[in-house]
Amino acid sequence: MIEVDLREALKRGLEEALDTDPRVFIMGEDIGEYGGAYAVTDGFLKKYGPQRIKDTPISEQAFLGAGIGAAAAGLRPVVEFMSMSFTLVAFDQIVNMAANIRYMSGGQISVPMVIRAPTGAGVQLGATHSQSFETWLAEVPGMKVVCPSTPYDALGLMRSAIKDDNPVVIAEPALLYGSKGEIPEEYYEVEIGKAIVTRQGDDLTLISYGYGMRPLNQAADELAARGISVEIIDLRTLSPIDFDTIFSSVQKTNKLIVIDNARRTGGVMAEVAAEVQEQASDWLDGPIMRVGSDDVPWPYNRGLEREVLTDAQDILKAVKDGYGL
Amino acid sequence: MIEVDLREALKRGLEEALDTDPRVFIMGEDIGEYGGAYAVTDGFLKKYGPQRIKDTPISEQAFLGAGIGAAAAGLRPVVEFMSMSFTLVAFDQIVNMAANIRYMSGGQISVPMVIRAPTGAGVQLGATHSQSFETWLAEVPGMKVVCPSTPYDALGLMRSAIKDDNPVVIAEPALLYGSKGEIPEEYYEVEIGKAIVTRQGDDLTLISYGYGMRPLNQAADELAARGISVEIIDLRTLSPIDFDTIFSSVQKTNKLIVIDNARRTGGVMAEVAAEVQEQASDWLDGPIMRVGSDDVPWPYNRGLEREVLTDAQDILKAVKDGYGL
Amino acid sequence: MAISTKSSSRTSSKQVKSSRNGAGVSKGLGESGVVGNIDHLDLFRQMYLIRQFELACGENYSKGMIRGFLHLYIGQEAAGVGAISALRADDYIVSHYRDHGHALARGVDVNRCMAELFGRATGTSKGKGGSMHIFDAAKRFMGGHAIVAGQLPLAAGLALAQQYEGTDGLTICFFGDGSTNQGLYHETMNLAAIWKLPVLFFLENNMYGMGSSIERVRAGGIDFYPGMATYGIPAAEVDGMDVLAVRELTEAAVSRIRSGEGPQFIEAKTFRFVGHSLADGQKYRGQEEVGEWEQRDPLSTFPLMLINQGIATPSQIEKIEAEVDKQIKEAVQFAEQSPEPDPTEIATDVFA
Amino acid sequence: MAISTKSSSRTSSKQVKSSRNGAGVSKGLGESGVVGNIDHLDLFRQMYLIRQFELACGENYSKGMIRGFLHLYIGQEAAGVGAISALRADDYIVSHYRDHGHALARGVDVNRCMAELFGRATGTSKGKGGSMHIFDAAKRFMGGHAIVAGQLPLAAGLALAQQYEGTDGLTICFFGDGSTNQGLYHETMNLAAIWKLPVLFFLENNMYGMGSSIERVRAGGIDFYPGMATYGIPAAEVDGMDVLAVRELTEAAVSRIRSGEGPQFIEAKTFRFVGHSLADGQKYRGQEEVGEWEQRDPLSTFPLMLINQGIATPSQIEKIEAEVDKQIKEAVQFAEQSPEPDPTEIATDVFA
Ligand SMILES: Cc1ncc(C[n+]2csc(CCOP(=O)(O)OP(=O)(O)O)c2C)c(N)n1
Ligand SMILES: Cc1ncc(C[n+]2csc(CCOP(=O)(O)OP(=O)(O)O)c2C)c(N)n1
Ligand SMILES: [Mg+2]
Ligand SMILES: [Mg+2]
Repeated sequence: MIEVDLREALKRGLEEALDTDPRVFIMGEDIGEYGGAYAVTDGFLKKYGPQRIKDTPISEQAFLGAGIGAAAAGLRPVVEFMSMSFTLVAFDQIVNMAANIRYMSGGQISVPMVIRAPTGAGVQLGATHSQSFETWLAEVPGMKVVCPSTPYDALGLMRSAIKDDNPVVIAEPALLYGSKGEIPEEYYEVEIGKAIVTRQGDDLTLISYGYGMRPLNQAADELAARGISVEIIDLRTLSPIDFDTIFSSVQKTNKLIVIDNARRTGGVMAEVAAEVQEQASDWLDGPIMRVGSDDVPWPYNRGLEREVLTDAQDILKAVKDGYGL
Repeated sequence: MIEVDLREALKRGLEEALDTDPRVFIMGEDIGEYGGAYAVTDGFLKKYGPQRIKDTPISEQAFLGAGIGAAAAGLRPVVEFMSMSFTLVAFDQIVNMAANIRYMSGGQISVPMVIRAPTGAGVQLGATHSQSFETWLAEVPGMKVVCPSTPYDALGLMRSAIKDDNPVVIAEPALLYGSKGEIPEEYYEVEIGKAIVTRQGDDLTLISYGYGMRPLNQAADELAARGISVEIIDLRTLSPIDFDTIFSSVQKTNKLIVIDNARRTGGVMAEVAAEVQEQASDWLDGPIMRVGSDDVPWPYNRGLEREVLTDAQDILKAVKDGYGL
Repeated sequence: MAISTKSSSRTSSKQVKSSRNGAGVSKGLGESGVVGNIDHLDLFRQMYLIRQFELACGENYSKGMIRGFLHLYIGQEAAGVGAISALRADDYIVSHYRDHGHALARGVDVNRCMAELFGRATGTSKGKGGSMHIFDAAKRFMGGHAIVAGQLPLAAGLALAQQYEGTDGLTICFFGDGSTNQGLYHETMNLAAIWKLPVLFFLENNMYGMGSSIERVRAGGIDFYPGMATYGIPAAEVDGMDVLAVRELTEAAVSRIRSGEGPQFIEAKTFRFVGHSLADGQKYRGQEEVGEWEQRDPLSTFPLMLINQGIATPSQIEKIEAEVDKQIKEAVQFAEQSPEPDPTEIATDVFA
Repeated sequence: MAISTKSSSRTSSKQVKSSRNGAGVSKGLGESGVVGNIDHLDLFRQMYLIRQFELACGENYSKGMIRGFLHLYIGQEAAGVGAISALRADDYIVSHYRDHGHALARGVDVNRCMAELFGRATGTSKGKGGSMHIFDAAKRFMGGHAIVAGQLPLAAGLALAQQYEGTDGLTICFFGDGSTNQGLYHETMNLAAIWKLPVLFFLENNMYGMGSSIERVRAGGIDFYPGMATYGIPAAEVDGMDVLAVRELTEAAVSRIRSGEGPQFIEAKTFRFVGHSLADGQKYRGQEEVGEWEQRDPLSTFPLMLINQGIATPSQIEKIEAEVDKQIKEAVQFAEQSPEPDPTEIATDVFA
């Protein structure tokens, strides 16, 4: 085991792919000479050269689209967006080309492409730069979406994403790039579509993903200190959602709190709650409580932004409101 | 009362606004000389001239953006997209400019703009042309979204939308343009944010909106024939959702089936189900059953497309699966 | 004939016209219709095939056998046939929703194309794509794309892969005048130019984007190729009603691309004789304008030229027509008799 | 000096340079610093104000008082000040995320600008917008927009409203070289051109978009104004380090727009002396290049010129500097002492 931060884990995953698969190349704004807005690709240009590390113009539609074409021809592009917020200008290409093309062609054409982007609010970038559009992309048939919360998952999911024959979005929680964790020296993968139970418990299930795991863990610790046995699930993949793991847990605990770091309305947890209450209603002792960030554009001011963001207090309140615990 | 089709109702709403408010003008592709892809603005260019009826290039980002600017300056643009599917190329402008600008400016700037677009599958246009992105727009803070299912609502909502000081999206079910209904000769409005109970009942509540009301009504008729008393809610506004009307109904019937004409996953009804099970769990006799179209890109073939689309059989099956009725 | 970067002059086009009546045609006549390296009769066959295919589509749309949006290529045959005839089998072709002509010129199976329009299981996309989304990966025909300009970066990306892999293959991308009003058009031109991608941008300027004449929606007039100067992309126009001129200009562009000179741009001036789609009442234009262009219908002028210049005999032409007529009839029959896709097909092909 | 549509010539720029040293300056000196219709001392004051404001921002960013992304306008002051000084109070101004300079040149309250960066309730957007999203509707300063090129159609729309209402007001839109790689740039140019909108597109070409030099990301070199020929938009370049040249060229463009000639385009060649944002280590460029541009710093050259030409005295300059220094100190104090927004502000301003 070695300790790395999430940025380093992503970097390793990319380097490994560049080293072992000549079809892999990386495209994005300022990933080369500048070194990457969040430094994930720092040093790559020098190491791999401009054929593999392509600095692009600020033309998200065109370079994302070019990634689709290159993937359709058999390459394995990894396309970086400087922010998940900027995927919006290329949404048509992502949805109508990357995701739809396989179906429209009757299965003739695949798009083995990875789209990476830092996501989430929390560093006072304001309304335009703090959005989490992975929640929308997770609803697009033909698209897979993952969101790691640890260096281990970041590397494991990166490996799986680059190998996947479908377009895969990696939503990288911007606030977690510097957060540390252990990764084994041996090769491993994290399967796309599999959630993980990170803590076993009997009384209550808490689910989140990405940066949401941080307040979730804080709340769980607080609950544990009060003698409540909490089961924790890290969703890891937003599409397809691993409902089996959720159902098993709910069958045991009979209580479910779902937590989005993104906005509450329409988030991934709306889907989880809607589906679980329908499929697993017999096992539920009460309502599925949903926690998420406030339904407002992201404010710049630090205090307001923190207030809007989901935090441990919000989770504890939901546990109390829903189950009196 | 006079009988008109939904297209005519929309047309009247637009003409009335053009006649009475000089700040109102219309922009869109081929709305003038061509007469509108779905003929809603047919004859307008001749009647109102090119200052009020602006044919645009195929530049959705730019003309939608120009609408935002014109609205910010105090005009009341009505911007037509040829299809809801094409809003995707302008999504950044819609979300980051139309919806966010008020908040980012601390309330200084409003965007009283209407965005109209035909929506939904059902006429074999295939994956790229059949999508219902109003489900995403309904999740954007600062944005209102309505979807009429009758000529009455179409006219009433159009009136409210044009008067509203916020950006309002009107999702017009393409399959309903020719469907008829009565409208009063006297002036009326349909308030944005208010659902309507279109049929009273005691046993079961069915909710949908837009084209989804058609299979819903068919299913309700069939259930009624079997002696089941169905309460029907037409949501009419997708954002903000009128939960009060839903809660009242659920309090009475204790059973809820939510129906999307759009895809099941991540639709408006995911939000309705998630929220109702949380807020009104005490009143529910069983799970909220969710019905929606299949989670696949829209196929061209007629039989496949019909199979994918939500229909009355799907609804009846959900009623049976959920409540044994 | 070289593609000129002096984009504002019309010389290149004129050169094309004169060269097509001169060089290449005079020598080596044979009953095969092959002159120089060009099989003239095959060019005619392809154009006639497309025309008849489109007429059959129109008919079957009226009958309700084909549904959705149907955009016919009638009038533009010389452009697609001339261009695609200059390509190699390993080149990629990317098209928009007006794609039947390009697919057929590429040699995509006529029966399977028609079956796709009928939505049948035997169709190119198993009936899932329809008229606007025809694909045949084996023939490197990469669609059929229905969001205006959406196909442009796909083509750039295919070309990027060809460059990356060090082949001398290229990608041709067809698009309409209207699509230049999507910003993506400009983004793609710039990207192709700075990366010197082996892509041939082939604009079919048919003077209208749906109901909008170019003059009404574009600043800068009806010529698009001069704008390529901004990107340093060599660009020229050609008479899109003249299949040989198109062929010749395309060959020149193709050889430049293969020798590593980067993207090239051809603007074919052409015209659709019919409405934008079968839903179009054409209120926005007069019959006179249509009539004038119809005078230059390649399906009339080209065979006449072949006969006049002794390249083909009337009976050769008639024979081709009869063969194609039969082929189209059979294609319609094939489509009619093909099975509908099985309902289980709904959930396949979503993920790889 | 007229804006030339002969876009590939550089004459216009040269004309600007010579005219600024000649015409307009020789007559009517007064201690007010006003020559002709131009208040030279006020131009200096504004540029100095911006420079000091930005330096104070940098300082307070290091202290953690300002957060998020912070993009400074240092080096570009002559462009914004020259351009905005040529406008009327009823003209709209639209900017991007590098917006402090434009806001201050417009006369947006210095205290409230600083307070916005501090995220305080007294800020222009009550602390909700931050550095990238400064708005002052009363001053017709319409933001502060942080999606690259996203502000361009907003400007077109404001101009559309001005045209619709029959005023002779206009809208100026600032944007950077990098934003021209967004397709939206082209869409907006075309729309403005076909509708003859009263909008002045003002490109601040500072040679870099974040870490990307123009040469690396754009085909066609470092001049953008020639590309406007495609849209028939009159376009010219100007030395963006020369506030008088900018002022003069802007006045010419503005008067053309007011007389109904439609959109105009100015490209100011300029440079940011600092990183793209405060997170930028500037690995992508050498200090030499920066140093060369710094030779032409308008904050040095302009006051020197004023003194040399007898338009102002050193003590007038010093007085202004002292006044502004005090103003900035007060602005920082104002911001520091302003209250944080009340938590109830979270839910306000979402809907009208
Ligand atoms: C983004 C987008 N906007 C609008 C449309 C609707 N539409 C389909 S084809 C078309 C006209 C395109 O014209 P052009 O590019 O000239 O091609 P042509 O049809 O003439 O071959 C329009 C507006 C669309 N498919 N996609
Ligand atoms: C659509 C989009 N893509 C990327 C970014 C990130 N970004 C912010 S500023 C910038 C560079 C813009 O350069 P330029 O337009 O030249 O303006 P300058 O910063 O030089 O003033 C980039 C890439 C963004 N804000 N929006
Ligand atoms: Mg056209
Ligand atoms: Mg720049």
